[in-house]
Amino acid sequence: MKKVEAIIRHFKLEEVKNALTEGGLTGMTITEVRGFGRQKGHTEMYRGTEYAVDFVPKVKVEVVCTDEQLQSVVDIMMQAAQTGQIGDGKIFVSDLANIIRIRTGETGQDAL
Amino acid sequence: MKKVEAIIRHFKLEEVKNALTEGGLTGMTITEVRGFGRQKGHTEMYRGTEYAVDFVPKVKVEVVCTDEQLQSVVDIMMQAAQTGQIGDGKIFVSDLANIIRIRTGETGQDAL
Amino acid sequence: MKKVEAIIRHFKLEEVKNALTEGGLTGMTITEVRGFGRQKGHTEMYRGTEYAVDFVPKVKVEVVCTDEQLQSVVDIMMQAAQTGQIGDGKIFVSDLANIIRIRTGETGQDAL
Amino acid sequence: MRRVRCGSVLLFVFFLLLFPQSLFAQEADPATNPGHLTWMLTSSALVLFMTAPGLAMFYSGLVRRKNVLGVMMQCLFLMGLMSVVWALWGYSLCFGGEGKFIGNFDHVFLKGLTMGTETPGELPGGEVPDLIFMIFQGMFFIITPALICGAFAERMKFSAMALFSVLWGTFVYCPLCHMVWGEGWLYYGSEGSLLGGALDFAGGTVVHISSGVSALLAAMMIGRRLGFGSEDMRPHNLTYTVLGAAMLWVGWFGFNAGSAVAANDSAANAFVVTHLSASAGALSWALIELIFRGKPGVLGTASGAVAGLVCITPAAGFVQPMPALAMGAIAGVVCYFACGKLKATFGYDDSLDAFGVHGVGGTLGAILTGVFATQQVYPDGPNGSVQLVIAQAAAVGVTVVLSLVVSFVLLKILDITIGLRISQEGEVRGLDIAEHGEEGYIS
Amino acid sequence: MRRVRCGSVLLFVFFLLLFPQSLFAQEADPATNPGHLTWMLTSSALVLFMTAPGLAMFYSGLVRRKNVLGVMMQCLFLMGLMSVVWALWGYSLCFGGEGKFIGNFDHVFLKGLTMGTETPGELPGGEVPDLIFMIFQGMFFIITPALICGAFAERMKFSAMALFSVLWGTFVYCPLCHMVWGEGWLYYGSEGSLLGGALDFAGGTVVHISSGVSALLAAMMIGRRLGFGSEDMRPHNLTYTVLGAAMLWVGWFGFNAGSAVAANDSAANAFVVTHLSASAGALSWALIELIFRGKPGVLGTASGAVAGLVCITPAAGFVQPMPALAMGAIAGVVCYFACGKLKATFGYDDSLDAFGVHGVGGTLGAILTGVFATQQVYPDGPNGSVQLVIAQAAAVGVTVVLSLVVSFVLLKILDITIGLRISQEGEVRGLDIAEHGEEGYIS
Amino acid sequence: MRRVRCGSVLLFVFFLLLFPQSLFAQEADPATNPGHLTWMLTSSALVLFMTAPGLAMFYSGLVRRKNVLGVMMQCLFLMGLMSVVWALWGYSLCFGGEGKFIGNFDHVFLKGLTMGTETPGELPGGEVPDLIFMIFQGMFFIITPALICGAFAERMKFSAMALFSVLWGTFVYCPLCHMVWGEGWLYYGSEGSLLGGALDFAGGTVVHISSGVSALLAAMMIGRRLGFGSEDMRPHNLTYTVLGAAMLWVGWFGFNAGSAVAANDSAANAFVVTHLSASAGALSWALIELIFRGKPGVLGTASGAVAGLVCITPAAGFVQPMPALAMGAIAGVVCYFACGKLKATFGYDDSLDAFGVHGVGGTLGAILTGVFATQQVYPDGPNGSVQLVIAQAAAVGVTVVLSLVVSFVLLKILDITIGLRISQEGEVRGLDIAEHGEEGYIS
Ligand SMILES: Nc1ncnc2c1ncn2[C@@H]1O[C@H](COP(=O)(O)OP(=O)(O)O)[C@@H](O)[C@H]1O
Ligand SMILES: Nc1ncnc2c1ncn2[C@@H]1O[C@H](COP(=O)(O)OP(=O)(O)O)[C@@H](O)[C@H]1O
Ligand SMILES: Nc1ncnc2c1ncn2[C@@H]1O[C@H](COP(=O)(O)OP(=O)(O)O)[C@@H](O)[C@H]1O
Repeated sequence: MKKVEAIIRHFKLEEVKNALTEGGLTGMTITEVRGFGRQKGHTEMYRGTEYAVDFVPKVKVEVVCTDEQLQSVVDIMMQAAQTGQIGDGKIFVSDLANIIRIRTGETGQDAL
Repeated sequence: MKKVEAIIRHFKLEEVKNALTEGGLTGMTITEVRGFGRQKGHTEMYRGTEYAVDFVPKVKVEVVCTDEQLQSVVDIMMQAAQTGQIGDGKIFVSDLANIIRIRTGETGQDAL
Repeated sequence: MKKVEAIIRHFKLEEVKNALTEGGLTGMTITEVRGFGRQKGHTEMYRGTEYAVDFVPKVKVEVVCTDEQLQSVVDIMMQAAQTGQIGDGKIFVSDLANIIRIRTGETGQDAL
Repeated sequence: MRRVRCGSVLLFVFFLLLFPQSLFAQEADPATNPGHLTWMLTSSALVLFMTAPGLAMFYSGLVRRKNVLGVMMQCLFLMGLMSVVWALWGYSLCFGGEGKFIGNFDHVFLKGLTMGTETPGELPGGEVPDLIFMIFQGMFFIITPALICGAFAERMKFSAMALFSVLWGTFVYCPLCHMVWGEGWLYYGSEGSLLGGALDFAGGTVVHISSGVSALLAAMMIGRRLGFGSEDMRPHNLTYTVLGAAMLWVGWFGFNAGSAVAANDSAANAFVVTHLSASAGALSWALIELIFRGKPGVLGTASGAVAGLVCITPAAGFVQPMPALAMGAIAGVVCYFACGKLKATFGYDDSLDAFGVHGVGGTLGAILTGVFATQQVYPDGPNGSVQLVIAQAAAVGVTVVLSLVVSFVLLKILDITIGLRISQEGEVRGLDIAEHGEEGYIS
Repeated sequence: MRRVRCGSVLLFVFFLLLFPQSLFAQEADPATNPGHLTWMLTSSALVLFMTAPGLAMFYSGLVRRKNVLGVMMQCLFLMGLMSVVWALWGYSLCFGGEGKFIGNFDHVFLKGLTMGTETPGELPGGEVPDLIFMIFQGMFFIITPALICGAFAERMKFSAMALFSVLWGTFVYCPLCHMVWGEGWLYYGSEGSLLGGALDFAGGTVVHISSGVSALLAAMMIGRRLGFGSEDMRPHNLTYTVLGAAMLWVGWFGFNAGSAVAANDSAANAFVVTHLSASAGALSWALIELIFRGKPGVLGTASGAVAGLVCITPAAGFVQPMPALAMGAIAGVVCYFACGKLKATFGYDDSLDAFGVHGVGGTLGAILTGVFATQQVYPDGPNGSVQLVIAQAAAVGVTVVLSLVVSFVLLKILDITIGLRISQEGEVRGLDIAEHGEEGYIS
Repeated sequence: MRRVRCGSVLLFVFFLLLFPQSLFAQEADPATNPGHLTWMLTSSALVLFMTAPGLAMFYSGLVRRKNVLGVMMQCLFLMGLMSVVWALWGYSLCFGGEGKFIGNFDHVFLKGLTMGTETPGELPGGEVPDLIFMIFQGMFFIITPALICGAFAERMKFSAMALFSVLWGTFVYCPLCHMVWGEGWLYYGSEGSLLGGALDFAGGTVVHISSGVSALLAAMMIGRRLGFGSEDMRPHNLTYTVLGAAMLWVGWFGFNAGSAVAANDSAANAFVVTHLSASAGALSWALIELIFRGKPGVLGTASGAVAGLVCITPAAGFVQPMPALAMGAIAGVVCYFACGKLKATFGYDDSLDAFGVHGVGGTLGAILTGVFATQQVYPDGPNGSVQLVIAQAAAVGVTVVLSLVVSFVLLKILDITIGLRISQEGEVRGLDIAEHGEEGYIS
């Protein structure tokens, strides 16, 4: 089983969610994050004091899926989240040792 | 060493925390997240414009533990977080390559 | 490729970010979290009702890097985030199976 | 829903019937001093300002995030609902006729209210047009049930709250208001009044005790919130509560000094003592928290100000500045214990301390009015005396009994018919989504 | 930027020229009743209070988090900008001279305004000093363009908004205001007025219709927000919207009752009917949502209150309380449909429903004034009649045509020269960062 | 803590001693015009409204989230504390007797204040009852130390702040207020006054300069915030700051126009010039930011409005509208530089720019009053002249010296005894948790 974490732009969330749902994925978890990367931030100034705001608000989408689903999940995400501009974000893939559904206690792929 | 991530309901947080503490776990980190799954969201309507709100607020509990503790951590979490209703959430288990305590520089299990 | 997650104090964020940037790291993602550990929380009281607030606000810094960079990332983080007081936080290191840059579709180390 | 539809149709029929009808005779009266009129307009605006934004902010800051709109809605909706009820029959039941216990129907639909001030003897508010006296009093009719909402916050059905408020307004507030201010059974100096009648300048009994004890009863009948005592129920936004308290403080000048129904010495005195009592209340609650809690709390200071305001309300036109300082200081301390200890001891869940502040503070104020009243402030009234204290206590007693008995009946009926409490699932999701399909904050 | 720099230099030169000059003759006039003066000072403060915090909160709660400052800024900045314009030439164009369509330059830089009330016949505001009439009216000059901002919220350039407001104020508001209140072509009973002239007590045409229809046009010309219909555009902070609505309600007492320009029976009546209409509006919108949406919404209740306030505005000095209840109730229902259905049907993006509430509610109010006006409230005016309704409709027509034509020209010119809309990137980032380099909330 | 306990016991003893005593003689005075009274009641409410919610929102929005309650608490608590001090001895030290430098104890515990307006010559406020003059002035006594809190925000001990405020109020405010308004050494036209005395209509010296320079000193003595210059110290909630600024603007009408102590031409003029100066200040600060910063900031616009308000304060009853526009415009520009450049150059941490806005803006206003004052507005006063400018400057000088010297002594004493600054750990956690055991926002 795999965990796919994508850092994407806020206004792409809806699209990504819909694409994943259409792709048969039934669950995901999202988190508000702030990202630092090639995309430049901005500066703000308050009564003469300047602040460089390097972190850009992003949203992290976590999808846990089977090894077979992995490629399609990544493809779907990439397609839905892409604008072609710097700052589109990254997808990180890692292995999961186990999954448990709290409600039923099912484990492994059954828990998805 | 293992990382256990549980997506649970807000009002179960207190219980889970207490159960883990009683179970001898000394640390955890929590994050506000929003989840999409079988549990249905709701619709909102503002002056005639309707929005389907599919994401449900959840809280993610991350506990890092030794391989030996893993089973008990999972069991404790499952028991404390369960209501039996759709939306109880999932537990994801993954391997950690290393842990470092920033204060002391200790690594591995000593850092816990 | 490795994912390094550090739970640090808020007021160390700027320092950590700068140290990492100087160390040649080009990206990171941060999340507001709350931590429970040795560092004690505090109690609050509202019109006679007392609440023990065990969770302390922390910030999680996630840096994805190559295996070669790992040691330097960890060292940099540790140095920059350390105060020597209880509550400095932890660094968790895990393996990544893959990385994809959404904008270009590059994978693996190229995506960094 | 059928019920509601019928109701609204009925309402419309009323309107249609009434349009072309002449409701009041316009007679310019040169005697109306624009200064008095201005003060009463300003005061009316200030009292509305108390309900919202004031109370809406004060209360909504104290609940959890998921209920913030639910609480604000209670205030906002009651502004609409109670005002309409007031215009249709509330005012008349309060100030119509010379009955001992309740008004009559002389002024339903605001019939017979004139602009001139030369009004027939049975109407109070001599210094300003009846219409303005009516609107000023109407603002009290809004805030009183809104205060009760603090007790059953975060769990009561919106529909039940609305119906309860209408019924409570009609069957508790109207008789009480008539008895106390409509020259009825509790009015000081009126013929045949209870032990000579009681002093209540701006609503110690009518507003605060009535709402406070009804609130306590409601909290007990509806039961505690899910997770009470175990879950995190800290106020989600104390900044709102502080700002709301400050707005209440400002608005209270209209409440108390406006109750002079003229811009005169009585209003001036009421203004001053109101401010001083609030100040002393804020200070004394902060100090007692410093002693017992180790730190002066922000919520405590805000609550102390409100306690001071509540306590001086019945006394505002009768007591001098220094006693006002004392009243506020005492109120801060007494309400501190009422909120902190009573609830813990008896285990009820008066969520926002409607009883602890308004019930207790109002009672305290009513009694202390009997102690500190002086003819030097209000020459036509009594000086403080044991006798007056007893009369005040009697008025408190009548208020408590009336409020409890009628509220109990109303709540029972509502509980049996439509139910008082929202579903468990609704309570977990929060009033905002469950009852209104909206969210307070979107990040 | 060059343009702006020149502008500011010019402004300074103006000031420098004007310093030592005598602008008004100070003549103590014993006839000015301090009660009237107090009411007008209070009302002026209340109307400013409407724009900010009132409207600023009401509107800013409805947008997305990233635009919260942008919206507040529009209100705040217009308080500065429009006031200066008003003092320099706006007031004069509204109330100078006896022209039929627009004022003259008699009072530019506030020349010739006296403190005494014995003012030459061409100046209104007999009960209070000219200067106070000026400042009260100036508050209207601020809020009217601020209302328009609701339509193009979240996407208009700040500079374009500022310039548009100045031009719109000068070329739409000033003529309209002069025609309606400056004894011009639309003034009731003035010589040669259109069909005898129309009644507009506090700004149904001048303020609400003019801003409402201009807002609709602006929304259509500037186009929909990026992601309209697909992205999550829920109000980011409905608590602000509720609190803002309550503040608008309170402030509106100054708006309407202040429009009597004295603390007299007319003010008293305006106060009462304003409150009742707002109440009925809140109630009726909540009820219609209960029927069609299943739940009474908080935003709906707040919107209903505002709709009721808008609708009663032109009528406040002419109608009785019961008709006011009816007007509010009707406004709540009509505006509910205007906001919910019209927008969906025609697909424009009037982001905060400036048209649906102010345009529609104002029109409704203007017409219903023709129905419910009665000499029992305003003895010198007409009773409701078909004829009056027609005159009212004619005034509405003139207002709509003037607003649309002039606004169209102004917007076109601005679009061609400096552009109306911010860059796509700016829109995605939000007005706060893009236009002002600041953020509303830092966690 | 022992200290505090004793203090509160003492307070209670005072109360107990004073209850039954007759504090003022009630004499109905038919000459008190209800219009004047109403204006002063309204103004008093408005000035309280400035401190909270106004200043509380304005200031608290500017700090970091973890200190939001701490800042609000300072405003709220001072409302309680300073009012009690005012009633006990503050008023008397300001307005008792005919001393040149400070009042006497004639009116401690508000002794001898009458309701009638026929008051002995030594008491000002002829148009309204003494009691109302007292309460109006008392509101100034609250806000002045609250303004200082902006300088040492986010790091001062609550207890030190409270004690400092009481002492500062007693030893800086009271003498200054007496000298300027109590017909003392700086009062215009009083016998033996410094260079003939200075004009200060509503508190340029007494309120703004005194608080501004004391604030600067306090900021320097307490030192910079931890992490100043390196950590992110952006305002956590600029929406509060904007709303607070708007509330200050509205409340300032009471502050300035109320300072006429009657609803007369002077009040009317003060109202108008206050509004225009605020407008021009908002505009000019926004424009200068457009030039130097590339974008007009929201914080800048709000600050500009406040700067304009501060600057017109001493002048409000003496200057005409066009000069008021100029004064506001100049204040916006000057304070922009004072906040942006001075701080950076000298490296002190006046966290919320209490000095940059109030100290600098107040000084500017005091001087410009000497330039623009005209008998056309205030016939009994002087016209602007070099001589008057010098007298104004002298008054500024006295204010600065007095404020600096006394504040220095007080702060030193407090620093040595109880310490001015909270612990490092407390500062990192934030005032809310460290000093009050509460949190502002719970998500
Ligand atoms: N090394 C990294 N570790 C963790 N997160 C990263 C890393 N690099 C980039 N990110 C995340 O991806 C986001 C987008 O990266 P950025 O370099 O701005 O654009 P792009 O992905 O288009 O090259 C960043 O805002 C950050 O959240
Ligand atoms: N595939 C998934 N990837 C990541 N998170 C998931 C996934 N499926 C479910 N979740 C998380 O678990 C939560 C509960 O899932 P849900 O399907 O609603 O109920 P249940 O776990 O009881 O079947 C979701 O809200 C979401 O946060
Ligand atoms: N077992 C754990 N799993 C996950 N997070 C942990 C764990 N232990 C500690 N943490 C995180 O690290 C933070 C610091 O830990 P703490 O025990 O307070 O101090 P220290 O790291 O200095 O010993 C905690 O607030 C929590 O966020």
